[in-house]
Formats: sequence, C-alpha cells, structure tokens
Amino acid sequence: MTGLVLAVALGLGAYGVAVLEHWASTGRFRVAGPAISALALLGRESILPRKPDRLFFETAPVLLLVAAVLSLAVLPLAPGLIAADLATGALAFNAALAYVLVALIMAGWGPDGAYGMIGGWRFLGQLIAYAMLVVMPITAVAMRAESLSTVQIVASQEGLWNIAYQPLGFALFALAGMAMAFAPPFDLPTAAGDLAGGVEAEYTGVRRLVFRLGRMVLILSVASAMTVFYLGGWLGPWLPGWAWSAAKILAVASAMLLGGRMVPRLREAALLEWSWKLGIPLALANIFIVGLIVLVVPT
Amino acid sequence: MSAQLFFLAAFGLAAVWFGIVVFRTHSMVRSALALLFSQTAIGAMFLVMQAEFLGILQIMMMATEMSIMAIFMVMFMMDPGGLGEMDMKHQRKLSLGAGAVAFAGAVAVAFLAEWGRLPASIPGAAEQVRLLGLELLGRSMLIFESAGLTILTAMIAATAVAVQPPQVPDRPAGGPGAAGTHGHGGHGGHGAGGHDHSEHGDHAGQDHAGHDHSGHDHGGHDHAKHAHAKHDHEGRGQEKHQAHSGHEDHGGHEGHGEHGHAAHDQAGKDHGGQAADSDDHAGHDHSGHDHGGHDHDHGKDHGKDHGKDHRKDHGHGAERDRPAPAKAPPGQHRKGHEENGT
Amino acid sequence: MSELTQYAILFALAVGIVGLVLSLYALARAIGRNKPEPGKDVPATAGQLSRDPVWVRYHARYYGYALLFLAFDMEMAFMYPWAVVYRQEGLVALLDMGVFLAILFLGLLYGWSQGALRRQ
Amino acid sequence: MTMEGAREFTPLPIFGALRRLVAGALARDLRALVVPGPDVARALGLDLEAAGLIPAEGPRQASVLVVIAPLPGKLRDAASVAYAQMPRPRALLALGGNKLSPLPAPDISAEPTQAGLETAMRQLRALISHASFAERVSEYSAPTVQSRIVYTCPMHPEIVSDEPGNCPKCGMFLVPRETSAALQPPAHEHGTSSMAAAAIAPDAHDANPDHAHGSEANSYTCPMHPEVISDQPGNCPKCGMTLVPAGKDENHAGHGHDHSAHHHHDSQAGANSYTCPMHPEVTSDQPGNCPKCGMTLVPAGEGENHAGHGHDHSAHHHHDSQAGANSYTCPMHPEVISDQPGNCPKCGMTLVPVEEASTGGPGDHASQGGHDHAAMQEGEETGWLERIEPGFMSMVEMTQGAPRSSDGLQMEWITVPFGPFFPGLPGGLVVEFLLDGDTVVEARTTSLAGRGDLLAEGPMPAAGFVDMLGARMPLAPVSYRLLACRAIESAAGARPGAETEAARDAALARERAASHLLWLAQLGRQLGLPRIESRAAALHRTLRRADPQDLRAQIPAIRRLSRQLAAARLLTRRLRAVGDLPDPAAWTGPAGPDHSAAGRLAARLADMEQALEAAAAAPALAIPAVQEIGAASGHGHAMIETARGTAHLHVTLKAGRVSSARLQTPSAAHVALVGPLTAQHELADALVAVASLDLDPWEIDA
Repeated sequence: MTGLVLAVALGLGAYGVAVLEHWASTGRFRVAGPAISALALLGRESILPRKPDRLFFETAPVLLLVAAVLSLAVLPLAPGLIAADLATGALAFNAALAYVLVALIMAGWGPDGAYGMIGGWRFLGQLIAYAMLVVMPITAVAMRAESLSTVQIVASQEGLWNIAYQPLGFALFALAGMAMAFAPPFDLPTAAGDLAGGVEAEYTGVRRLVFRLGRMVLILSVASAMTVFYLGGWLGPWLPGWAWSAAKILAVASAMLLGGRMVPRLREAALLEWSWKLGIPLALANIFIVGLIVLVVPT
Repeated sequence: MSAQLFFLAAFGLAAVWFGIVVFRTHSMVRSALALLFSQTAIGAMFLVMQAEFLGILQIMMMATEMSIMAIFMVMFMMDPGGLGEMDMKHQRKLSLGAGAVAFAGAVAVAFLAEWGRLPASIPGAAEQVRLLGLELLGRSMLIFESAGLTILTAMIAATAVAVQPPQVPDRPAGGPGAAGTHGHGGHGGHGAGGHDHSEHGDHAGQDHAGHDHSGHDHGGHDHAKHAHAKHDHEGRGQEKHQAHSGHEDHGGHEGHGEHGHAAHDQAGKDHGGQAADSDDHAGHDHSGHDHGGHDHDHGKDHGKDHGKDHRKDHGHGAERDRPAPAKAPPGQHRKGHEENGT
Repeated sequence: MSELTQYAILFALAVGIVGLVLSLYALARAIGRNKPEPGKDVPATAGQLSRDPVWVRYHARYYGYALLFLAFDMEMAFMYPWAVVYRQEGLVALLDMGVFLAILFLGLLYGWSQGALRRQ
Repeated sequence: MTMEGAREFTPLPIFGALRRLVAGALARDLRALVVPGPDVARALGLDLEAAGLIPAEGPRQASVLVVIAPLPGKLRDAASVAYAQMPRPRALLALGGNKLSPLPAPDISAEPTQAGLETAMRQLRALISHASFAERVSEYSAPTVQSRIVYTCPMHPEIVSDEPGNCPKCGMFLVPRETSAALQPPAHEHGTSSMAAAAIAPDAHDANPDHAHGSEANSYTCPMHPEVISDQPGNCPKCGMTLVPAGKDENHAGHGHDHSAHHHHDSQAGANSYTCPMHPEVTSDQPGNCPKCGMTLVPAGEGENHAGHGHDHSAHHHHDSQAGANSYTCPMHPEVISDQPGNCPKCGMTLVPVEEASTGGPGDHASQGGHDHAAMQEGEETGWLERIEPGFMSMVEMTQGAPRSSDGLQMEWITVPFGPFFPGLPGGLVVEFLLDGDTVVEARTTSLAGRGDLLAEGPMPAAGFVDMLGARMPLAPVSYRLLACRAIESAAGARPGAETEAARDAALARERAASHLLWLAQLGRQLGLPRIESRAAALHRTLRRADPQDLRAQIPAIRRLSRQLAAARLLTRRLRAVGDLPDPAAWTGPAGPDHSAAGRLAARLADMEQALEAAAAAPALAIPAVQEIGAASGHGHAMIETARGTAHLHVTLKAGRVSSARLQTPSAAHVALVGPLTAQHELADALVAVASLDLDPWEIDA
C-alpha cells in the first residue's frame, strides 16, 4: 500500500516540478505544458548518431532516471512513508546521486559530438566543486541526529529545524544541491548559451523524454533532500505530515528554479575556485561549530 | 539463505565480467566505467552480505573516483575513443603469468586461511556504523590519525608531481584569484590511494621528466601568422604587445631572417621553463625575465646563447630545441581583479 | 523490515524503472518509425555537419582540484562513523577529528600555495 | 493536406487514437529554430513567443524551421543542413518569399509581419495535427548533406586519398572517413571538418600547403615532413630531402603514394643527413647517437630500403650483433613477429627490426654490449624499455610534434564550428574555434550572411539603391538608408531641409536604442538570464515603431532596466573578466574607459539612454527617403555613427543613377578582433567576448 502511495507521490511531485520548470523556462504557467511536451517528445523520431558509443548512448538516460529515483527512495515523506529506510540513508542519497555524473559523462561521450563531450567533462569539473559541499553539511546534520538514517534526522529536528540550527550548512547544501541537479545558474553541462544543449543536445524523441524525466526527478530529489535535512521533513503544526513535506518540497523546488534564473551562468573555473577556496573552509567551520553546539546544548 | 547466495554469486559474476571488459575494450572511457561498475557490483555484494555502511561507501566513492580516473586516462592515453582498435595489451606472457599466480594466491588464502566461526547474528546496519565509530575513536585511533597523515602525504605528493607552482604567487586571500593558466604541469599525477591505473601516464610522466623530450625541430614550418602557442591573454597584464612565442629554433638556422617573421619576439621562447628544461638549467631562471617592451633584438641574441647552452648540455649532434610552450608573457603581473563567481 | 528486504526493494525499484523505460521505448516505436536520411545522424553543430570523431585526448584543466578531491573523498569516509558517535563520545571525538581535519586542511593549504587550486 | 517532413508509421490497430493524441500534442508544442536567427526575427518586429513558438537551442530540439525568406545562398545551404538534422515530424515555415532552393518547398508561407505570423501559426497547427504522420514519406536529401568516403591515416591525418592503401609516412592501412561531397575536396578539407582521430590540428593546418598559401602553384613541401613548406624549391631543413611541388589537390596524397613502395624514410638526395636505423624519424646533419636508443646514426643517403638490410659499418650496432635471422615486429602489435620486412597484418605499419634477446632479463643485457652507456643518457632511459617491450609506442614519441598547451601538456586539438544558428551568437555568424579541451587556441570568424558587392546588377536608380541597402541590413535598416541618402545627396550636391534632417536623426537615434536592446536580449539568452532577454525584447518591440510621445513614455521603463543591469554585480564581475580589447584603437563602437565586455555594456546602456532622449526630444520621426536629385552626377561620401560603430559609404552618381559604391561597415572591421580576444580563453568566456562585440553578420561580406 505504501508503495502505491509513494509511486503516486513520485509521479505528482515530478509533474509539479516539471510545471515549475516549464514556467521558469518559457515564462508561462501552463499546468498542461509538461504533458503536451512529453507527448510531443514521444511522437518525435529518436535519432541515433552515426558512430556513437551505442552502449553509453542508450544507458545514459536510463541511468540518470534510476539514480534520481533511487536517491528519492531513501527520503521520507511522512514517518512511515519511505521506500527504504536505510540506517545509512543520508549516505545512500549521496551514493545514488554520484551516478548522475556517470550518466552525464556517458551522455556526453556517447554520441561523439563536440558540444556533448565538452559538456560531459565540464560536469566532472562541476562535481569536483560541489561534491565536498554536499557531503560535509550532511555530516554536520548526522552529528546532531546521531544517526545517518533520514527518518532519525527528521526526528532530531523536532524542536528546532536544522535551517536554524546550522544555517551555514543549509546555505552550502542549497548551492551544492542546485549544482548537483545542474539547475541554472549551474547548468554548465547543458548550457544553452555556450554549448547549445551540451550533453542532451544529441537526444531526440523518447530518449530525450527519459532524459528530461530524469532531470525533473533529480530536481525533485534535491528539493526533498533539502526539506528532509534542513526544513524538518514532515514536521509541522496543523497539516498532516505528508502535506507539510509536499508543501516544503514544492516551495524549495520553485525557489531553486525561479531564483536560479536571476544570476548569470557561472564559469566552471570560478565555481571550482569559490567552492575550494571558500566553500570547503566554511564547511569545515560549520562542522566545528555544530560540534561545539552539540556538546554545549543538551537536547 | 539461498536467495542471498544467488544474488551474491550474481553480483560476483558481474564484478568479474566488468573486470574482464576493462581489459578487452579499446575505448579508454569504456574501460574506466567498466571498472566503475565492477566496483559497484562489489559494493552490491557488500550489501548482500549485510555490511551496509561498507557497501554504500564503496558504491558512492568509487563512482566519483573512477570518473576522475577516466578523465586522466582520456588525457594521457593515445587513442581514448578506441577508434584505432589498437591492441593495448602489453607483455602478454608476463601478465598472464602474474594473473595466474595472483589467482592461485587468492584461492589459497580463501581456502586455507582460518576465518573463524561465522558470527551467530550480524549486528544491524545502524549498530555497525556505531561500532565502527567507537572503533575509530577507541582502539584504532592511532590508525585513524596515521591514515590522516598518509592522506596528507598523498595530497602533497600528487600536488608536487602534477602541478607547477605559478610564477605569480596564487593569492591565498579568500576570493579566488584570477584563473591564471601558466606554468608547466607534469604528467598524470598519481591519484591518492595508489589506484591510478594509467600506468601509461606514469610512464609518460616518468619518461617526460627525465628524458630530454627532444623537441621536434620546428624550424621549417614556423609561420608568423600561425604561431602555435599564442600568449596567455587570460589576465589583463599591462603588456600591450602581442608576443608570439613561436617554435623558433635559433640555433642552427641563420637563414631564417628572410622568411619575413616580422614581429617575432623571442621572449616567449626563452621562457621555455619546462620541468625538463629547468632541471637542466637550474641557474638559467627565465621567469624573472622582464621584457616589457617588444624587444626583438635582445630576444634574438638571448635566443642564440640559449641555443648554444642546449648544444653543450645535451651533446647531441643534431640541433635539438624543445618547442617553446605558451608560457606566460614576460613580466606578466596578473592583477587578481578579474575574479568572478557567485 | 529487515535490511535485506530494503535492499531488495531498492533493487526492484531500479529494475522497475528500467522496465518502465523499455515500455516507453516500445510505445514510441509503435507510434512511428525512424527514417534514416543523409546528414541526419551526424552530430549537430548549429547548422554545420561536423563528421570527424571528437574522441580526442581532452585537456581537462581541473586536474589540480581533482587530485585534492581524491584525498578529501578518502577523508569523508572516516567522518561518517565519527559523526554518528560524536555526541556520545563528546570532547575526545571533537579533538580527535579536529586533529584529523587540521592535518587535511594543511594539505589543502599546501595545494593552494602550490597553485593546484586554479585552472591549470 | 500533406506535410513534407511527416513521420512514417506502420498502421497498428489500437495505436491510431494514441497517434492522433500525439499529433495534437505536436501541434501545440512547437519548438522553432529561427533561420537566420531570433535577432533578425525581432528586428522585423515578430514576437515568436506570443505566436506560440518556443525557441529551440539547436536543430535536434526543433520541430519547426522558421525561415525569414530573403536569405543569401550560403545561409540557405546551412538551413538545409539544419532541416536535414531535425527529427521528423518537422515543418518548414517561410516568412516573406518561398524560393529556398536546397530546402524543400515550405509547408506554410506568410508575410513577415506579426499578423501574417498569427495566421501562419493557425494553418501550421492544423497541418501538423492532421498530417504529421503519413504512411509513405519521401526522403529529403540535398547536395549539402551528401557525404563522400575518403581514406586517411589514423596517425597522420593530413594524408588523404580517394582509395584505400597504405600511409606513405608510416605504412598503416588508411581508414575510411566521411567528408561532405558537395565541397571541393582539398580547399575545404579544413573549412568544415577537422582531421581524423589523431587530430593534431596545427600540423594539419601547416601540412596542407594550399590552405596556407591559397595559390597552389608555387608552394613546395617535403614528402616526409609535409609541415615543412617553403616558397621555392630546395632541401628540407630536417631531413635534407629535395622539396617537391605541393601539387593541386588529391595528388598531394597520390604523390605520397609512389613512396609507399619502399620504406618511408628513403631520402634520395641529402648526402649529409644521418638517421637512426631503429627510429627512422630521428634525423640530424652530422653523425652522433640517436637520442632514443643511443645507436650510432648512419648516413641515410645510400640505401633505398635500408630498413630491410642491416648496416655494415657501425661495429657495435646492436642489430648486427645478433647473428642468425633478425626478426621484425610491428611497433604497435609486438606479438606480430615475421622474419622478413613487410607490413603488419593487423594495422599495416611497416615492421621494424627487433633485437633477438628481447625477452631476456637485464642479466644478459651486458653480454649484448650494444650500447655504450657513457654518451647517451637518454638512450639508457629507453634502452631497457626496448628490451622488455619491443616497439613500445611511448606517449612522448606520439606527441613529439604536438604543440604544447599553456600548462605544458601536449594534447590533441579539435576544430569545432559554432555555426550560423548558434543560440549564443548573432544569426549567420560562424565562429570556428580550434579547441584545446575547453580552451580556445585559435578562432576563425566568417559570416554566411554577406551578399557580395553592392551593385551586383549594375547601376541602380538612387531610390532603388537606398531601398536595396536598407533591405540588405535587416538589423539596422534605418541607419543604412540614412547613410545611402546622405551619400547620394552629397554626390548630387542637394541639401535636404532642416526638419527632415532632424527627423532623420531622430529615427537614427531611435534605431540605435532599439539595436542596443536587441543586443541585450541576445546577451541575456547567452548568459542564461531569460528575464533580461524577455524584458529587453518586449521593450525593443514597443520602441521599434514608436513615435516621440510613445518614446517619452518608454524612457522610465528602459532606464529601470539599464540601472538594474548596471547594478547587477555578478553580471558585471563576469563580464569584466572577459573580452579585453588588446588595442582599443581598432574599436569604433560605443566604448567607455574600461575596455572589457563590462565596459562595453555600460557604454551601450549610456548610449541607449542618451539616444532615447534625443529621439524623444525631436518633433517628428521619419524613415529616411532620398530627395529628388534629377540627373545629377558626381562623387559623394557619407559617414554616420550606427549603434555598432562608424559606417562609411562612397558613391559615384552618373546621370541620377548610382554607378559605383563602396561600403565600409564597423562589423567588418571588428571581426578581426575576435582572434586576439578569444585566444587562450575558456570557451564560455570566448563566446561572451564575441557576443560583447555585437557583430552584425549582414555587414560582414567574407
């Protein structure tokens, strides 16, 4: 039963994110927009490049979708509503999202096109920038919760949400999360302006549909991770647990998609320098501060 | 129990199969990602054996690290796309022998070693992480700290091998300095944790550092307009002239004058401060060489004695001169004002 | 529910998604057929045909960062179990990890001073 | 009602309804690739988003090709390539004329006005929802997309020939490679496609002499070192071989062929050149040791195929020291061993002699006594390698000739075109970057929108000339009409009235402001700022045909936009690092004290506001039209400040008709800045730098 509810929640969540993304990119809020473009993509030819690495070209979209869905599977919507409550859930979320990089390298290298290849290797540089800023804040969250299980992490935020408890960690995790979902301004691998679609340039038809579905679920997964780790998941006074989760996730997703378009696209060199020269020292400081607070403030 | 065994065998076979694909494929990226999925299969085996923390850790860390190995293999291996179908297997007999010996050793250890009793009950995943944490802070704190030291040495070694310290000291201040692109980087640094598979890379790096990479003599085809290594214009240093550090060999070719290389400033060439070059001419420090203006003659004379040094050092019959890299233009003081970012 | 069933659920989820994708592909194939035409399958570069393979030795400029990243990735592996037992162990855990992080921060500063943290 | 770009389907029972549903969705999700570019569509006052067309980044994401009709030939060819690469079902919408030769007949054609576009969209939706799937469709193939198989050597991409065979330089089998058939083989060998897998482009650049010199006749090259090129016959400075004429097109490779019979290092003349028997590519002028394996260098001149037989005179030559039959192996496939020379069966490379005791350990190395250790420090380095791994292709040897990147690594460079319909560049401009990873090494800019000389069809009447010049420059029609009027009037000596002059200046000022807004929209799209792009495009639409009162109403909104842009710290930080002009004198466009892209942005915003005030202050606005000049004749010159810089026009009149005209446009001058601006820059920065120049491809005639 929970499986069915989770499947429906996943579908609705992904569609909600798709509507937000459609609104952010085309400027018009049309609820039917994503459905129409999905059906249109289904109807278009799916062109196979001439001398591709066929294995890479085929597995990239599927791997992206599988990685996004698995990362969602360890995040709870409500106390009992979780696909797999692993004891190391926070780690599993990060492990699943590491394969987004593998999918994008495959998508970039597979079709043997210049734009895609450059986009793919650029995303590896982007990972080197954001990976540490995802993992270190999660460690600080686990320190407070004394466990890596996502349900425990949400339960530990009973009194005070982590956004208030460790705001620095939240800021770093938010930026790194947007970089992980390559949402603007971090859309280096699929940059419209300088790579004309980059890694997803060569995908048409149904393969492109699966690729974009993977992207939507990825944005949903990053948004729900931010909710679970920092915004107290299902905790909330009046509404039932799942309603709070859904509201927070959609709020975070719309903030990510609409806010991100205010800032010009970042250069990869600048992203790397900012994250290694400023981000990682801040993340280490965040761990240290949280360490002190955890010792001083008895729960 | 049988389902667990089945999945354990399935993932084991998958790991072995991906391991075989690593060596049978011609494309470098395919072999790197095959190794990646082989590690993932091993991570899945950990999960089947209910060692959740190790399994998830294996799956997570190997994905990023094997991708980094993939980019190093693509950078330093001959034909990364595998288009030339080149046979990459070297020393076939030696490696087959070594493989057989290793396999025999592993099987022997598996069967002969004393593994002790199978534990009655496996602690839960959360409990395992807690126990591991206590272990780190308790009995094996020394190992934990020495691991920190080994990682530190790995970082220092990797940086020393792969990265050439910049002439303009990189601004340690918070804001990122200018994205400068000069200095000569060595080849294929060794990834920490010694799992760098690009033995070609080491070889080339080793080869490169010690071996005089007898720069292919470019004398004949140097085009004024086709200067290969244009100067680095990343930073807006105050130099206004455009210095082409062409691959000009001044040693043996006096006849080059009439080729009409009009504005051919040798400053760039003299800056060939490559690792191989600099260790030969320890005293011959180019970096401080401030050319300021567009001084052609000075460069030319300097070029000559530079050329002569070469002949003395290498004692080769043929005139050898290394192609000048696109060195930082002379006296480039990059003001770090053009950092950019969020 | 025991951990093994959770792993089984994750594995089933992955296989289910692959099945969903394959059924989508079958549906698309039923709707229409692809027609091979000259020039259609060449990688598209904005209105020009670039037919030559681009699988060359790509010059990534971030190898300075990549090497330090490998070391930091190793370091993270130690920090997860430490984080779980941190509250229980108290000050000794803080000092212990403080030393560990200081050592590694030293490596970061060394890399920084040697110019690893820039676009090579 | 049939559609040219429909998609084939096999009729299945239950999927008919789903197909209709999908066709309906296709009709409502229209992704448009605008040819020549969204900036030209906006300049004509078309609002594609309002009409329901979502801009697509490339042909793969597009379902409708919107062609704004009067296109020069080269742009039509590029449009046919883009059309061929669009996935079916695809539609072709032509605005303003429908003879688009390589493209098929347009499905829908309409007037290039917003009303025309709206009606066309209704017809297009109906057509797609009914005819996007068909049982039978005809294949679209244009000459521009045909391909031809040529054969090239994986290791020496400059060797190209029409039939399979061996590479004259290393003997490897030539591998087939596709190249476009329509283009004349050699001249365009570089134009569109880079070399094969081992694409060490700079060598390829030099190797093809006629590319460098243009005229094929008088360039000489060395058969063994094609990168050696000189204008008169003589000896190759490297190996002393006599230089051969580079020859017309194919026979360069053909010429190489007759060498392939014997070992590629035969050197007919050059008595004084020495080479190493084991590493033929190592050559020098005087005797000594081979840097690679330390063997003494032998005179290269005397034998035809000296690789075959061992050398007699060098006593300690390690080949001769093994008695018995010396065996040969392939450098790349060591397991291929044969006892007589020839080609490796697996890759076709010429087999090189190998030492007998290759598998022996270091122990018996001394007994071989081949190398004297003292002199050759490097020899020792690779000597032991040769014994363990005969013919090991070390990367250092492979990258011998490759030029180094700025951090000293020798990587392979690829030539990537950022073509006429690139979302980050003005429509019609092609920038071909030679990329080292994602850093630009060399940039070559051409414009496919140029239309050749002005008076192609002979002398024109004055009014016709003004209209022609206005129509030729869609991005700045008013400026060039005014330029033509002033030039003709100065030639005819007529002086227009004061208020027509003021009205004309006001129209010019309005167009300057509109052109800057157009540039802002283009920059917003490239940097990923969709809000800036949509606001700038909306302001441009209202401004384009506004009279002074509307202009005055627009000023506050435009001032708000420019203040917001000036205050955007992240945008200015990003632009300050980019597009620094090496010599500001060459830049005639709006410029402030700061010569970076941020400086030009600030200058354009200031210029826009100032132009708006001037246009709003004028009593009336009038599109420049030429006065009645009767049958005057004479020579005239005019110069005006367009939004992109100063444009000059020299005109000679003969009896009221324009007999000769010479136009100098700012963009034609600024194109030369692209090279130094983008060298050694990251790709994204290079494209922003090119965008900051605000080049108008229609003004560039290359």
